[in-house]
Parts: sequence; C-alpha cells; structure tokens
Amino acid sequence: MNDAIIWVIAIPLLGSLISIIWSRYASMIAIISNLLALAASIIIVAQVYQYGPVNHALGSWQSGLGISLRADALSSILLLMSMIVISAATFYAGAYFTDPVKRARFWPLWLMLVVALNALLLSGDLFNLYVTLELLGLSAVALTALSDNRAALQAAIRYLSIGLLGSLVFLAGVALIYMGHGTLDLVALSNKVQAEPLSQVAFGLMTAGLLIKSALFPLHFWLPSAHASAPAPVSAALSALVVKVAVYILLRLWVDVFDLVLTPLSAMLLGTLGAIAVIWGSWQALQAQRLKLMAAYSTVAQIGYLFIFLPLIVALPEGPVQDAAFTALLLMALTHGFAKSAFFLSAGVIQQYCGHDRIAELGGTARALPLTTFVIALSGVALIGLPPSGTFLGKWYLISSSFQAGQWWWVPVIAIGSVLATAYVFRILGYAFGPGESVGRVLNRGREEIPALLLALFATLILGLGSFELWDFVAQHSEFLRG
Amino acid sequence: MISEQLLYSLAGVGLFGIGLRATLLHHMLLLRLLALNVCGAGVFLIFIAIAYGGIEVMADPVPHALVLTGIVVAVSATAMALALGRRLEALNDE
Amino acid sequence: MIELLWSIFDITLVLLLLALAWTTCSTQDVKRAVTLFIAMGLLLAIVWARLKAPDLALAEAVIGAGISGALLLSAIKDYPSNMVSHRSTLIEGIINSLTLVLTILMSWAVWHGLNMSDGVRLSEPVISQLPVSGVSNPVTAVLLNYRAYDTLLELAVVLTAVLTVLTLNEKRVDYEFSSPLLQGMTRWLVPLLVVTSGYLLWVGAHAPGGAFQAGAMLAAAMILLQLAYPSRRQEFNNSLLKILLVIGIFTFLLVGLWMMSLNDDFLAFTPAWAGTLILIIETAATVSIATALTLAYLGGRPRGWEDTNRTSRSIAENGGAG
Amino acid sequence: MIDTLAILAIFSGLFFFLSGSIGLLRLPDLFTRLHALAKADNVGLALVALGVIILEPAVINDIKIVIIWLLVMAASAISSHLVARHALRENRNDD
Repeated sequence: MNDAIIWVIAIPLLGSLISIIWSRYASMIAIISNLLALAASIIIVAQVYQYGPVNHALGSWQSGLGISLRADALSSILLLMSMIVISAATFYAGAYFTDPVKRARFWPLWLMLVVALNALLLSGDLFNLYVTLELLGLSAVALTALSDNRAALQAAIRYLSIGLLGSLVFLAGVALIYMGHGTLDLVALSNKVQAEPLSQVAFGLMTAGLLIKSALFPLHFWLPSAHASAPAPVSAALSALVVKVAVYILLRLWVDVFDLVLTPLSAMLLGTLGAIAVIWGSWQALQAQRLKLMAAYSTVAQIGYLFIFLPLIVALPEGPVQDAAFTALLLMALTHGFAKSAFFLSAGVIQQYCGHDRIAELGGTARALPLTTFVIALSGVALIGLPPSGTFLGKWYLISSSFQAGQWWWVPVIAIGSVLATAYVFRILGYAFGPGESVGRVLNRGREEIPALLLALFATLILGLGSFELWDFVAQHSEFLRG
Repeated sequence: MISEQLLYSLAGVGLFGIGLRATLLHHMLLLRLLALNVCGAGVFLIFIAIAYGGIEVMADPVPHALVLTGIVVAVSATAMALALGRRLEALNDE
Repeated sequence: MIELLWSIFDITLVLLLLALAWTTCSTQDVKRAVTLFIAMGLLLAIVWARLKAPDLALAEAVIGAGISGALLLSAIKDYPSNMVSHRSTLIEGIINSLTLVLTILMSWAVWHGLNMSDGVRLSEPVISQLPVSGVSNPVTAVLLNYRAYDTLLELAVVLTAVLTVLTLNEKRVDYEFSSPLLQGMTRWLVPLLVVTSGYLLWVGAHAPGGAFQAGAMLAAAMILLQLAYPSRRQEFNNSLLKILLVIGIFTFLLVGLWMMSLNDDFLAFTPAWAGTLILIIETAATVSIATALTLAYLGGRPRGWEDTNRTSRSIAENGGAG
Repeated sequence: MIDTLAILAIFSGLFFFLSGSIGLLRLPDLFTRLHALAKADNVGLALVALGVIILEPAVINDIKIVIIWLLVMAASAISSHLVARHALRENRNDD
C-alpha cells in the first residue's frame, strides 16, 4: 500500500511524456496528472499520520545497495504543500498562457518541475539528491527562460551557472562522504558520521552548495532577477517551493545526518546570515520599483527567518521545547509557501491587466481588480505575520524560543523585519487603493484569481487556525528530530 | 595501493579548485561553462580514485556508475546553457 | 622496477592533466580554451582507463570529448573571441584565497578519508547480488538495476535539456564547407559507427559498454552525417521525432511500474527476466539518447514542433516569418 | 626474443610521436605542422600497434588493433585535409 510514494513521482513524469506527444491536449493532461498526484500526496500524509514514516526500497534491494524513498512528517507535509501550490498554479497557468505555442512549451517542463520537487522531497540517498537537484535546477531554468526576453534569458543563464556550481560543490561533498563511509544512504550515514575532519569538510561543502540554492544572504544575488522575470506561475513555484526544498535538504542533513558535526558556532554563523538576510531583503523589498521584484526580495528575507531557527534548535534541549521550535519553523515555511505563491499569481494578474507591474503606477487597481487586491492584502497579512496567519504563530514561537535559549538578540531583528514587511505591504496597498487612470470596468478573472485566493486563505486562515493539528502531527512523529 | 588513490584524488581536488576559481573569475558564459566542466571532472576524478583498489583488484563499480550519470548530466547542462547563450545573442542582435 | 614505471606514468599523467586544466581555465581566448578542453577530455579518458574504469573511458571519449566538443566548437562562432573582461584585483584576490583555502581543506579531508576507510564499500554486495541482477557487467548492474531510479531521472534531465534547446533556438547555421573526401569517408564510417553502437549496446550486459555509450556513438554518427552533407537535411517527421525522444524514459517507467505490480517494489525486476528487461530498456534508452544528443547539437525548432491545432500552426508560421 | 622485438617496435613508435610533437611546437606555420603531425603520428601508431600485436596472443584482439590503426589513419588524413582546406580558404578570403 506504500505505492503512493511512487505514484506521486510517476504520474507527473508520465504526464510530462504524454504532453510532449499530444501537445494538443497538454493542458488537460497536466491538470489531470496534477490532481492525481495531489491525491497521492494526501494518501502519503494519511499513511504517515497513521503508521509513521513510509519507506519504499526501490528494486527491493537492501538499503545502501539500492535507493530508498522515504516520507516522514516533515517531508510529507512539505510534499502536500507543494502539491497544493502546484495544483493552484496549474489551474492558473491554463488561463495565463494564451499563446498556444508557449503553452505547448510550458506543460512538459512544468510537469518535469513537479517530478523533480516530489522526487527531491522523498529521496533518501545522497547521490539521488544530486540528480534530483539537477533536474530541479534545469527545469526551473528552462521555465524561467520561457519569458523569452533579454532580462529573462540573462537571469536564466545566471541562474543556471550558479545552480550548476551549487550542485557540483554539493557533489564534491558527496564524493568525500562516500570516500569515508562507503554508503550514500541517509539512514545508514546517520549512524556512521562522526565529528572527524572528512565529515566536517564534506558537511561544509554540501552546506555551501545548498546555501547557494536556497539563496541565503550573501548568496542570494541570483534570485531576484530570476524570480522577477519568469512567467507568473513559474515565479510562484520558484519562490514558494524551489528555494524551500533546498532549505529542506539542509535541515534534513543537519538534523538527521550531521547532527554530531554541526557545532553551535556554525549554527550561530548561519543564524547571523539569516538575520542579515531578513533586514537586507526587507529593505530591498521596500526599495523595489516593481511588484514581482519586491516579492522576490521578500523571499530573500523570509528564507532568512528559517535560518534564524537553526541556532535555537541547536541550543534548545531535546524535548517538547525543541519540537515546538521545529514545528514553528515548518509552519513559517508552509505559510510563506502559500502566501508567496498567492502573491506572485496575483502579481501576474495585475501585470496582464495593467501591462506592467511598476508599483508607483498601480493606482486604481483596487477598483478594477478587487479580488486580486484582496488576495494581495491577505498574503501581505501572512508575510507580515499578523494574526491569524501561520507566520504570526511562527514568529511568536521564534521569539519565545529565542528567550528560552538565551539568545535575545534575534528579537530586535524579527521586530525590524516585521516593521519593514508592514511598510512594503502597505506601500503596495496604498498605491493600489489610490486614484489612477487604470480605472476600467470591474474585471472578474475567476480562473486566475480563485487559485490565488485559495492559496492566500491557506496561508492566513487554515494554517493559522489549524496549526494545532500540525503541532500534534509533528509532535507525534518527532522521531525525525535527532534520530 | 593507497598512494595511487591519494595521488589521483588529490589531482581531483586540484582540478576542482582550478575549475572553481575560473568559474568565479570568468564573466563570459562559454569560458565559465568550460570551467564548470573542469570542476565537474575534478569531482568525478575523486570518485574514481576512491573506487580504484590496485592493479589486481576489481575496482568498486558504484562510483563508476555515478560518474557515468554525472557525465551525461554535465553534457545535458552544457548543451542547455549554450542554447540559452545563443538565444540571448540572437535577442541582442535584434 | 615496474612499480617505479607506473609511478612515473601516474605522475606524468596527473601533471599533464592539471597543466591542461590550468591553461584551459586561465586563457581568455575562447577558441584556445575549447581546444584545450577537448584535449583534456581525451586525457581524462586515459585516466579513467588507467584507474580501471573502462566504461567511463568509453563514455568520456564519446560524450565528454566527442559530443561536448562538437557542441562547444559549434558554439564558438556565437561568441566574440576577443572580449576580455577582468574582475577587480580585490575580488580576484578574494576568489583566489577562497579557492586556495578550500583546496587545502579538501586535500586534508582526502588525506584523512583515505586513512580511515576500510576499503570495503559497496563492492561486496554489488558482486554478491550480480547473479540475480540479470547482467554480468557490474557497472551496468548498478546503472540499470541497483540504482536504476537514478538512471531514470537522469534520462529526465537529458529530456528537459533537449526540450529547452528545441524550444529556444532557431536552427543552427550550417557549416558551409564540406569536402568530397569527408563525404567519401562518412559514407563508410557511418555504417561502421552504427554497427559499433549496436555492439556497445549488446556487449554492455557483460563487458564495458551500454546504453549511454551506444547512444552517444549513434549521435556522433548523425552529427557526422550532418557535417558531411549540410545541404541534405531532411525535414523531420515531428511526431516520430517526439516518440523517439521519449521512448527511452517511457519504456523505463512502464517496465518499472509493471514490475511494481508484480513484485511490490518499483523497478524490482524479476530475476529470471531481468536480463531481457534491461536489454529492452537499454535499447529504447539508446534510441532516445541518440535522438536527444543529435537534436541538442543541431539545435533549432523543427517546423511545426509545437502544433497544438490549426490556428496555432498559422501563428507559429507567422512568428517564424517575422 | 619476441618481447625484445615488441619493446623495440613500441619504443621506436614513441620516438616518432615525440618527433611529431616537437615538430608541432617548433615548425613555423600550420601546413608544415600538419605535415609533421600526420606523418609522424601515423608511423608512430603503426609501430606501437605492431608492438602490441606481437605481445597480444588473441587473434580477435589483434584484428581490433589493426582496425583501430586503419581508422585513426583515415581520420587523421581527413582531418588534416579539412584543416588545411579551411586554412587555405581563410587565406584566400583575407587577400
């Protein structure tokens, strides 16, 4: 019955292949295969909830010789989030791409991105992670380049070469690990890795490679141009998911495999970089002239918050307090995923309606596109961290665990970040509600607006109010914390 | 046979370093791609040096398979990057 | 005596490799860099052969030096060759010291790693399970049975890259010059290459070779044909081309799912059929890889590739004309 | 005795390779360099192949070596021809 873990990868792959051959029906194929994969991901979450972590030994080989796919509380929840975001963006994209040629190019690559995301979240093998990272990177670059203008291509080229460098540095770490421990299986490694020189250097290399991909300050420089110039549904997936799964691998490696190698000092260093990212990203978002660029810089800041958790998790004693910090981290990642994708989809609607996304010229948008403006406001609530969004709870726990760990200095950073976020969200809303020429008839573009609305509702209401279920879920299955 | 393993894996580290330095230094896409490929070759060499066990011993086949995968991935990425560069040049010319 | 000779050989090889890599990476002249890089690929093939990795030596010679060489050489003319750009001295200094520190750290780690490793690794289970893997070449067993999932995803990577190449670019401008001599050689070399490719595919089950080497060699034959007869390019049949492109990964996936329905786990080949199934998958993969690499070299959107319906065809043609 | 013969063949082959490489580095222009490379390498490879054939008892492998030698000869002839032709055309264009 643990076949769902295969289907969630096989269905989008099959869909991608079929949509190449029958490009005429590509939209339909994409929607069907997304819904099927979404169903499979729900089954996986249910299985994990009932029976604990799911394991699928590919080829029935003993682990170590073959590759294992694994789903636990962390990966299954992220999988579900990613499939929800992807499904919403898929519905949206069907209406967004009006040019049939572009649409035919989009679907196979989009489904390939889904394959890569799901395969990455479920992978239990270091080298397999490298292959999925490459698949993810190449399909993300290909989708960015679909915009087919100079800015997008320049961004795509930079994204590609940085991404390749990141995965090569990661692979160098994998080579060292294989040299010392003779296996690539994550579970087997978690019992073998000690704090000895080889593992330390390998850990450093893998972390550096993944930090490039997760765009932690100061390695974020490639992100804004790529995320801002891609087509809107692609931007949503890049900002909400592609960056986040790199953080996921980092967490998985840090907490599961390299917990003995990770020193409080290195955790503190990463936390500090995260803090700088929060302030720098928010400041740049406030300065940005374009809506999508603002959203991209806001992603840089939101990724920073996730890294601030790291020194806290290392410093806190094992037990419910640490679990709470971990769950808060997960909650913030999820909320940001939903909110940012909703934001990008809405920005896409505005860009199509106004023909541009310059913030200073957004006047009148609130009257012309009331639903879209509402979605932007909702996701803004989640980005700032106002109740009842998931970010509010996440930040609340972030602050309380900072005090518990005796690291009060993160608190002003969080405060400044939140103030800046409030400023950049209200700056947009101010322009949108202001007077402007673009007052046309009131538009209702349901197929594009409703997916965004659903995502924003997930971010603010469902995750905020339903976070106790999440708490229970993670608490029950906290075995992934420290082995 | 530790000496050959050491010699070749250090050579791999050297290639990796040379490639990494040039990747960071070059601006031009083609040169940067070459540097990335050199960098990758270094990583592959580390893998294969580990697998080597001496003249009479059969080498560990797992790294061989991994590197074969890596070579194919590298050539795909190279082809894709060159195509992106060509498209950008075409747009610049317009 | 023999050991001394081996050491001299090893050290020469390593020094040559490092020197070539250094010159490849430090020159600003694109043409020179590409030529040196191809030479480095050939040298790497020798290194793989020396380190008892004949499968890789074949792959490097065909893919690393051959196909990437062709790709890079044909890309040279897209770039201005005398565009010199430098980073500022400060940044250069930072990069230099950073890479130096990293190299030293990694060397240190390698030193420790070789001392701590017990040398067992995965060879033992790979060999002990070989009888039920369906093939007797351990590398093929790893690629298509133990770690078949990696290979499946790798085919997806190839497909993604080639789709991007196809959708982005106009057709590559053909090389103008061919020569009767080249055409004469091509006429008997191409059949030979095709036969060799088939041989590599077949022999991969028990000796060095396999789908990737075979596919790349087939692609090399196609590229050679294209170079020798630039004017005679045939219009592709698009639906056929699409099928050729996806058949490898499609077969792979379907066989994997079929095996899941029989044996519970994805890609769990029934030992009695494993040899046949692997050969079927490899044959399909060879076709797809050859198609993909050929198309990646030729570049260009085949006409009507993205036809979704009649109206879109007219749009595509107008777009192409404009 | 046979071993000595093989070693003699291989080493004289290596000598031709060496002189070809020196020619590549020392000769003044493209055409003379091509000349040095193609000539010296073909003879060099022939001698090395001969030496290896003497050492290798299996006939099937000997045949493979001969085929390789023939292929390399053909390839180097054609590629020298193409390089020279290309260079000649470029010269003509420059005039």
